[in-house]
Amino acid sequence: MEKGVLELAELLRLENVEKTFKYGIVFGFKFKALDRVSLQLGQKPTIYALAGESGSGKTTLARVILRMLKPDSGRVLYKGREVYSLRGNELKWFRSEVQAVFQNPYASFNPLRRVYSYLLDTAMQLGGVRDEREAEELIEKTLLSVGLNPEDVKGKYPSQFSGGQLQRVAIARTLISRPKLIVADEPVSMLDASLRASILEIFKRLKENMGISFLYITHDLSTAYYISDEITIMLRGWIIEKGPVEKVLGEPLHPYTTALLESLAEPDLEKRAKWLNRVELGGIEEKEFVAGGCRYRHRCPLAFEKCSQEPPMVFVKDRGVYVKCWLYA
Amino acid sequence: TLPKAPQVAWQLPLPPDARRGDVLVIENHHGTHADPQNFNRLVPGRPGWGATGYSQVCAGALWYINTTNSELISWLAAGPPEYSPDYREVTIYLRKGITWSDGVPFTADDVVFHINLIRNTQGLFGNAIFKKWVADVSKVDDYTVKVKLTEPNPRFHLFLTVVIYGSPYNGIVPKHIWEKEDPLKFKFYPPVCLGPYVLKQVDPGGNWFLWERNENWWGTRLYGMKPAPKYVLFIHHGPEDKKALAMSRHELDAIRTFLPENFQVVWQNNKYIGGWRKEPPFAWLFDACVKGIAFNLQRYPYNITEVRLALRHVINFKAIYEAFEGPDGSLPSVAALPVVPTPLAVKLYYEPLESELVKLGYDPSIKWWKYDPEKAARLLESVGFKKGPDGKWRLPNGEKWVINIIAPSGFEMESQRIAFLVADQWKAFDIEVNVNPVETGVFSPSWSRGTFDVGAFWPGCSLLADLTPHIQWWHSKYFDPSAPSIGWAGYSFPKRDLLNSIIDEMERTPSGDPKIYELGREALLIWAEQAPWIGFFPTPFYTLNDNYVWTNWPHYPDNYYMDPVYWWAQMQFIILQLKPTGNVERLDKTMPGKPPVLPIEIPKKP
Amino acid sequence: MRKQPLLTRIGELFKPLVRYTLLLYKFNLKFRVGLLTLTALILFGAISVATPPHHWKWFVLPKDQPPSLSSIDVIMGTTTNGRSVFWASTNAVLNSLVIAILTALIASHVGLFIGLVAGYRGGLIDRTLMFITDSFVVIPQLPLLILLAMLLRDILTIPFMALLISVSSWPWPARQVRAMVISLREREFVSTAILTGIPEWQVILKEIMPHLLGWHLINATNTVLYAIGAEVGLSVLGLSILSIDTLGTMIYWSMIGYPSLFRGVWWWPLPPIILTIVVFVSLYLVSTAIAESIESKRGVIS
Amino acid sequence: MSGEGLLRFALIRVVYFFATIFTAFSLTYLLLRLMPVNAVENVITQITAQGMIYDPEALNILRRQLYEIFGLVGSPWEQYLRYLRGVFTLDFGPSILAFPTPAKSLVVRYLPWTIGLLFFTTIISWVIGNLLGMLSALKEESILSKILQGVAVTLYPIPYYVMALVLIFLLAYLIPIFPLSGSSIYMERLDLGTVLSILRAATLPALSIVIVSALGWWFLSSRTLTLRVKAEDYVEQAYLRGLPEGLIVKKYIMRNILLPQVTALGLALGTIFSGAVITEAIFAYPGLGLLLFRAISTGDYSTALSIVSLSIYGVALGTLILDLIYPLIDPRVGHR
Amino acid sequence: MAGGEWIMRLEGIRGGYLTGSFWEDFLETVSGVNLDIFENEILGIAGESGCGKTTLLRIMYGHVVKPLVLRSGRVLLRGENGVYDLASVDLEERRKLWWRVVGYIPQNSMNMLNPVERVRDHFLEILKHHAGMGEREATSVATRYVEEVGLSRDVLNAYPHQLSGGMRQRVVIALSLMLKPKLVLADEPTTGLDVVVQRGVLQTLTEKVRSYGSSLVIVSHDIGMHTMVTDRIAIMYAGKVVEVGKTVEVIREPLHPYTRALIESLPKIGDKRLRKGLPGMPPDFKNPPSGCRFHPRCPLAMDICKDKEPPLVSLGSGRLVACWLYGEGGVGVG
Ligand SMILES: Nc1ncnc2c1ncn2[C@@H]1O[C@H](COP(=O)(O)OP(=O)(O)OP(=O)(O)O)[C@@H](O)[C@H]1O
Ligand SMILES: Nc1ncnc2c1ncn2[C@@H]1O[C@H](COP(=O)(O)OP(=O)(O)OP(=O)(O)O)[C@@H](O)[C@H]1O
Ligand SMILES: [Mg+2]
Ligand SMILES: [Mg+2]
Repeated sequence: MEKGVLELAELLRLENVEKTFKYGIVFGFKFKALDRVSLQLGQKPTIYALAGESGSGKTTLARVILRMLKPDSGRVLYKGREVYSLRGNELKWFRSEVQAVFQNPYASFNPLRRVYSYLLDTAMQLGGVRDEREAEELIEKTLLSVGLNPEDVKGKYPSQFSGGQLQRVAIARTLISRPKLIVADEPVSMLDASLRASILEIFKRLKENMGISFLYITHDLSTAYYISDEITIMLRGWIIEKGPVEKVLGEPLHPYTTALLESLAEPDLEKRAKWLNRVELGGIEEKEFVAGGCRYRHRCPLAFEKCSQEPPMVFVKDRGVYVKCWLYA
Repeated sequence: TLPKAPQVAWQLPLPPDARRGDVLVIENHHGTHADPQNFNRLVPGRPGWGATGYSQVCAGALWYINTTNSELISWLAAGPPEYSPDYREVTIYLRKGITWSDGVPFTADDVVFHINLIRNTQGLFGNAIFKKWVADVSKVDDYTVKVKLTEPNPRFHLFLTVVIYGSPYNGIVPKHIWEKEDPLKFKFYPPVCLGPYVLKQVDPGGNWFLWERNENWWGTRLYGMKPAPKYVLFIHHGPEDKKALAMSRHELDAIRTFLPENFQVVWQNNKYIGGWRKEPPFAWLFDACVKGIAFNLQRYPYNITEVRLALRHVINFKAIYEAFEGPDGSLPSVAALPVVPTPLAVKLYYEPLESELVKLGYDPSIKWWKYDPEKAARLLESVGFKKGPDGKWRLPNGEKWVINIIAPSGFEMESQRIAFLVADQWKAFDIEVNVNPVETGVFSPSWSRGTFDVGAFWPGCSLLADLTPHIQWWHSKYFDPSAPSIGWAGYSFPKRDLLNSIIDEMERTPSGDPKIYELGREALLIWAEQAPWIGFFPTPFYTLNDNYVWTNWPHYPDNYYMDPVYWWAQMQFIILQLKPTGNVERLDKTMPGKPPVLPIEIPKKP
Repeated sequence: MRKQPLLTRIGELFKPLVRYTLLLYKFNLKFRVGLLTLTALILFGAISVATPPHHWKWFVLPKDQPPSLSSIDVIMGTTTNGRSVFWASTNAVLNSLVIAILTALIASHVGLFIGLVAGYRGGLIDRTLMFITDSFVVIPQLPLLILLAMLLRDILTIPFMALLISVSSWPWPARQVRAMVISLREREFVSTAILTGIPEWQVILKEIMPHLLGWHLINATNTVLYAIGAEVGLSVLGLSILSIDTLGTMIYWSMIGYPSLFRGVWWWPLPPIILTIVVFVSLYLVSTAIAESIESKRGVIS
Repeated sequence: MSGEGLLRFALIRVVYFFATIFTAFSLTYLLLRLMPVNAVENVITQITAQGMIYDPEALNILRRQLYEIFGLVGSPWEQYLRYLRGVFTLDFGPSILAFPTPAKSLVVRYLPWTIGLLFFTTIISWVIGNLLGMLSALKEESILSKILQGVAVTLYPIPYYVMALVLIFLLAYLIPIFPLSGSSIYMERLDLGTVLSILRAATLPALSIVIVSALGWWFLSSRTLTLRVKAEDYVEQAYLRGLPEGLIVKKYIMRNILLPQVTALGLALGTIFSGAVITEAIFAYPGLGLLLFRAISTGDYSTALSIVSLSIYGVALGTLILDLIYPLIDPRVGHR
Repeated sequence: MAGGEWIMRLEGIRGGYLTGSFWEDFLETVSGVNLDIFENEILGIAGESGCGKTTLLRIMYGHVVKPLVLRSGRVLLRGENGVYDLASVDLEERRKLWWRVVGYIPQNSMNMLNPVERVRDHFLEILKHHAGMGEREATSVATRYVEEVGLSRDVLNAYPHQLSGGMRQRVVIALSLMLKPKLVLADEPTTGLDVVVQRGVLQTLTEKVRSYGSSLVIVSHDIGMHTMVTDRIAIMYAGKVVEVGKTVEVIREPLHPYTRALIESLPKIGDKRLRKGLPGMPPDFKNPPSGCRFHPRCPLAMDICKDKEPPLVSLGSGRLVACWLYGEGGVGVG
């Protein structure tokens, strides 16, 4: 296969993306929030989950993909095009293809602005409509598709919605431009359990009916399992394990993935005893980002000598599971 | 009125053994002196002379003029100068026995050194004058100095005379101190004096100067003169309001001048004050300069005589005059001519010229120019000015005529008031007028460079009966195009040559010659025809003296021995005659010695 | 594309502001008192349009007359120039407010603009702008004002006066705005707005500006206060537009030009002083009311 | 937290410091140069205005000589370079205001007075204002606090000039506790008596500043800050921990308002070098403010520039020092 | 465990917030809650966001300041010297009980530390003030506590902002447990933390509480979490307690339709079956639905539900439910 064709076959491709943050002006220290992260999403509509503990770089990665945070090095390609060199109409095209939903619906809308105006802006800018009337038609259609009554949305400020409703509006907004990829950064973690299911349901439906791919960021593995096809686990700026969701969560390889799974609190009384086994918590996070060797070794029950000497390499296990751990050398 | 304040609750910087009765407190009107420890006044830039006390109580000049009668007081000099018949040589005789405050005798060497120092040091204050006029100066003997002049000048001695105020180069400097120093850098601190006081202490902050009586002063030794105050303090209290408070409770004995409003505060609260007169009206009417409005004669349209005359005729003088009426009924003395209307000047100039002036539009009933808008309109129309459809005057080319008056701000409030008043008058005659008050720093350069249209200032100063030094600069030979000022010297008009020749003639004539007054009158008449500026009056000055601690201040008319102007060097003669009143505690018991009447001691010609 | 008329769009932007003001007025006593006083002051200043022409002249009335109810001209007494203190005061209030409000408009918007651009764009632009700002910050304010006032003496008019005072009062706001923008920039709704595809300036206008509005309002009121104070300060030094009535020049003329405090002509210097205080207090009330409503988390604005 | 990082930061900050003051200096120089003020003409006008007897021709010669000795010759560029040299040596040549005294020595003469007055009043105002402001915010509902606030809001806008005159009238005229002017001290030697009279003479000027700035500015700002800190979660939380109120005020409220207020104090101290013109003028207090004002208005560039430079240095150094020590006093900085 | 003496008893708590600019409106967010907390138990309170959990907890702590007001009801706390009603006892008394007898871990406790004080000082303050310890003793005690919650002793020297959210949370927990209070109220102590950290924090908290023989109230909307740590659970809906019971029983057999929906909507690993969320919106406190507040969203709603509010009835062995479905069998206690 030719290279160009290969690239075209991919929806999104990240190559060795690095992002370093500096902390403090005085006692400045740097740490890599993303450390040589590579990732490919195929053209086929898929829900990719991105899981990991907080501070592991998930949001940073999302922002890098969304062209909101220029990485220090590495390439970000969307449909074979360098995302950060897009300008003008190309940028508009990119914006209309790649959209995002964020964690806190109340924070993703300006409390001082009517929610509807975001929809209108999106429609006018990216929806390919000719005038406001057409835009309104488009918005109406999309709102209905996520189960909202357009009349309920118009004229309201964010604070006048419930979280679930607002998150639906947020999703509806992304759909206006008929995107190919939606980055959803913890879209349900702020929502009540009773609302979560319906939002996730929408994702599933959109994937199937509209052929939209999702990058579903979460630290809740049960929802990840529930809706996604592929999963990537992140730890301290690294991707430590990735593969089909059933494989990764069914037979976790990396000790951290295991810990994540065990820590999951589910309404399942059988797991209670195991859950209450004491876990090791990390020290001061900053240290882990800069330490040599494996970044998980301080907490890893299985750590051995090599782990503190060299950062682990990526090993491929059967059926497309990748793991970054010396245990699988 | 103010609530009654505790009387004499003074808190003055005095030595511990001094009481209020031992000190004469005089205003330091300059304010804070940037470098109070600099008494070198030959170098230009050291401001506020009269405010330190140096020229009044420390420095000594050869001659002083008593401004009340224009008489020459020979002080260090033993008598009037002797001119050679061709006015190319002056002989100065010095008094014998005069000593500097450090005990060194004052001799002809000092005078020769003084003149040579200034003549030879570029950058010193009088350098240009002495370089221009002095060909040679030499000592004949210890008490005789001979000065050879470059050109005939019957008035050369005035450069060494305190006329009004005193020029920096009037005060002779001691040779034995100065000869060792670089005159441009020397600070002359503490000063060595010829006057009756020596410096006791200076406020390092620059607000006051304390002088102590020199018990070994030559004046006492030789002539029995002795000032009664043991100390003289020149002090700055702050803005005028504070001075008024200070004077209200006898914390200040002499003040330079008050705005009428502040005068009122003092008057209401201190029944011991006196001014030029002992009783109201107090104001001193003969400040050296006639305040008014001056045109820039190099600028259109003020270079048109008719325009200036017209503008003079639309001033309703009464309104201005009355605006200056003081709370005590003081009214200014009107000066239609650029000559301060002292009783002497009225006799010499105003009365003889009256009939001529009437022909030029003078109104004897108000002693000023007639208010005559119709004539003004006619004058303007005669040179092409017209009223526009809006009723406002327009220039002959049809543009709107806007008069911009610059006025000083922050100093000389009177001139600023005049500017606003005149603006009102001209506006009433349908001319657009703007008044623009600016600081000294901005005012002076634009004044001297002639970058203004109309200004409120005082180009006409005079106090001597002989007008020559005052009007000399009207001559076109003195016109400096780089600093044209109002441009009068460079202004050409039909009688320009006549005016020049009158001044030439005046320069050649000695002061005492009666011909000088005749020439002065001719020059004034030409001035009046041209009206290069409009003078109103010297603004009444509330130069107040407090009779509570010290008395025998000069007062018009009964005790008018001096003008009551403390910032002039002539103040020395007042201090010498002050008497303690006994109203306040006094430790020093000295009573004033003889009044300063010094005999002529010129050696008889062989 | 069918566009809304520009005016409606701008009106749209102001709607929250108007709504906010109305709410504040309705519920906040301080704000109400402040605003009413301010309105009263403005009305008082507005009366000045009715100033009889001859009151621009001196000695129209007998001088130094105490207040009397006999006629509106002497209702607050007369000055030593025989002018009516009443008419002078109305003009002073109007002119001072105009100077102050112009200053607030200029300075706070310059500060806002620079802070917005620097904070939002970051990088080199940020550094350059902050460098300029910092250079201004270190120049001492009063000398700067004095210098400028003297420099512009000849052409000093009311707008110029405002411009002049603005020069010394924009840098701090600029810094503060920048700091706020930097933190606002990271907020999620800004990301949302970027994703709607609107151009950058619209992002700033729609997302960041509304959040600065409250602060901006407070800053503007504070600038008004500063400007009133600065004008009075300059006047005392004789550096204001002395031929125009302002609160400052009234103080100058009544206390320095024609010292009247100790003369018992209290009715002349007192009005400008009291009016200055009233202006200050009313604006202070308005500003604290806004600040409180923003700070108390149940702020009416959101 | 590396020492290296600190050093690098300090280095950059110092370079930045010089860059800003360079720009500020150049700007001031430009402004001063544009001024229509001319020192020479001032001297000349003085001569003519005082009616001195001066030969008209000689006057014109004097004018030319003055330009030379006042150093007002040379191209603007040359003068600028001379000025820049002055910025580093703080020596701008002879003053014109008090020619030939060097501007530097004028500044040296006035500096102690200004610092004596403004340093202490700034500190005192800061302490009083902050304490009162904090108390009034802590006891927000009490009548006294409301009265205090009312007084502060009323006092603050009163122009210095008026405030000072009223104080003088009350405390120097009616009840003559203090002398009328700020420097009326006769000093033969420096003993307790003189020191006391110096203090007494400085009391009124100091008081006029303290009243307006302590009760005005510092009071209001500290009150606002305290109100804000008081509403912070951690303060409420400390209260819920059952901790005594004294401790909460001291450790939770005071320390948190101290930081911004220390910053403001640092800046305020940086500005004292430009003096307090109006106060100095009214009290006849020999300070840099008045000197500067007179220097500007008479076109004494060397003196004006000396003072302005000093005060630019003051503010810039103030901010520099604050930036450098801030991480030491505020644990949060350097991490945000 | 349940069945022992109560340590805190809530009787008819009715409270809410004053709103409007002049506090002229009242929003009742807790409506008639009766609840016992027994010695030595961990009680979970679950419910949707905004259902009044925090409000209830603040009332339980006796921290009722404007705009929060308690309209009626008693909060009985069994202290050392008898029973106090936190709702009526005066502030001084309350402040003596606070932290010593009853501890409080507020929602968002990350921001609860003084930013300019070291962590150490937070410990010392409390030990010095409440336990009257000296500097040295207090330091060693503080060190012990910090280590017990699984933090290194370095943390004592750190400033709050230098710690991660999870660490700060643990510091706050250590602070609240230090005086071994008989009852600890924890308001969503783990929201915002990721699962591993959440687990660690909860483990620490519960272990400590159990080892001191204290009681713990945990508020959270996370049913999974409640399943893992609590002994008993109370489900709140719109300011009312709708179901109470042993956790094991409630999870195994939820009675109230709301509880049921809550549990069933949660996905589980290894189970990709379609899940339905609850339809509709949480009720508006300003005009709550008539009758049973859940009826507009209830799949099993009956006519009576619209008209009459179901009482909280006991179904035996501490199981209470407020639903007309169980109306007959139960004994009204509300
Ligand atoms: N603009 C920024 N400047 C400095 N540090 C940042 C910035 N944005 C993120 N970080 C830091 O980078 C690290 C990774 O952050 P990121 O938000 O990507 O994590 P996350 O996996 O999304 O965490 P969470 O689950 O809490 O959302 C964190 O330590 C975070 O504090
Ligand atoms: N200060 C307040 N003023 C007015 N209303 C308030 C205030 N605080 C909370 N409320 C309202 O009271 C209701 C209950 O709030 P509460 O904080 O008790 O809910 P919660 O169950 O703790 O929710 P969450 O899970 O979001 O923490 C909510 O509707 C909320 O909007
Ligand atoms: Mg994130
Ligand atoms: Mg809550």
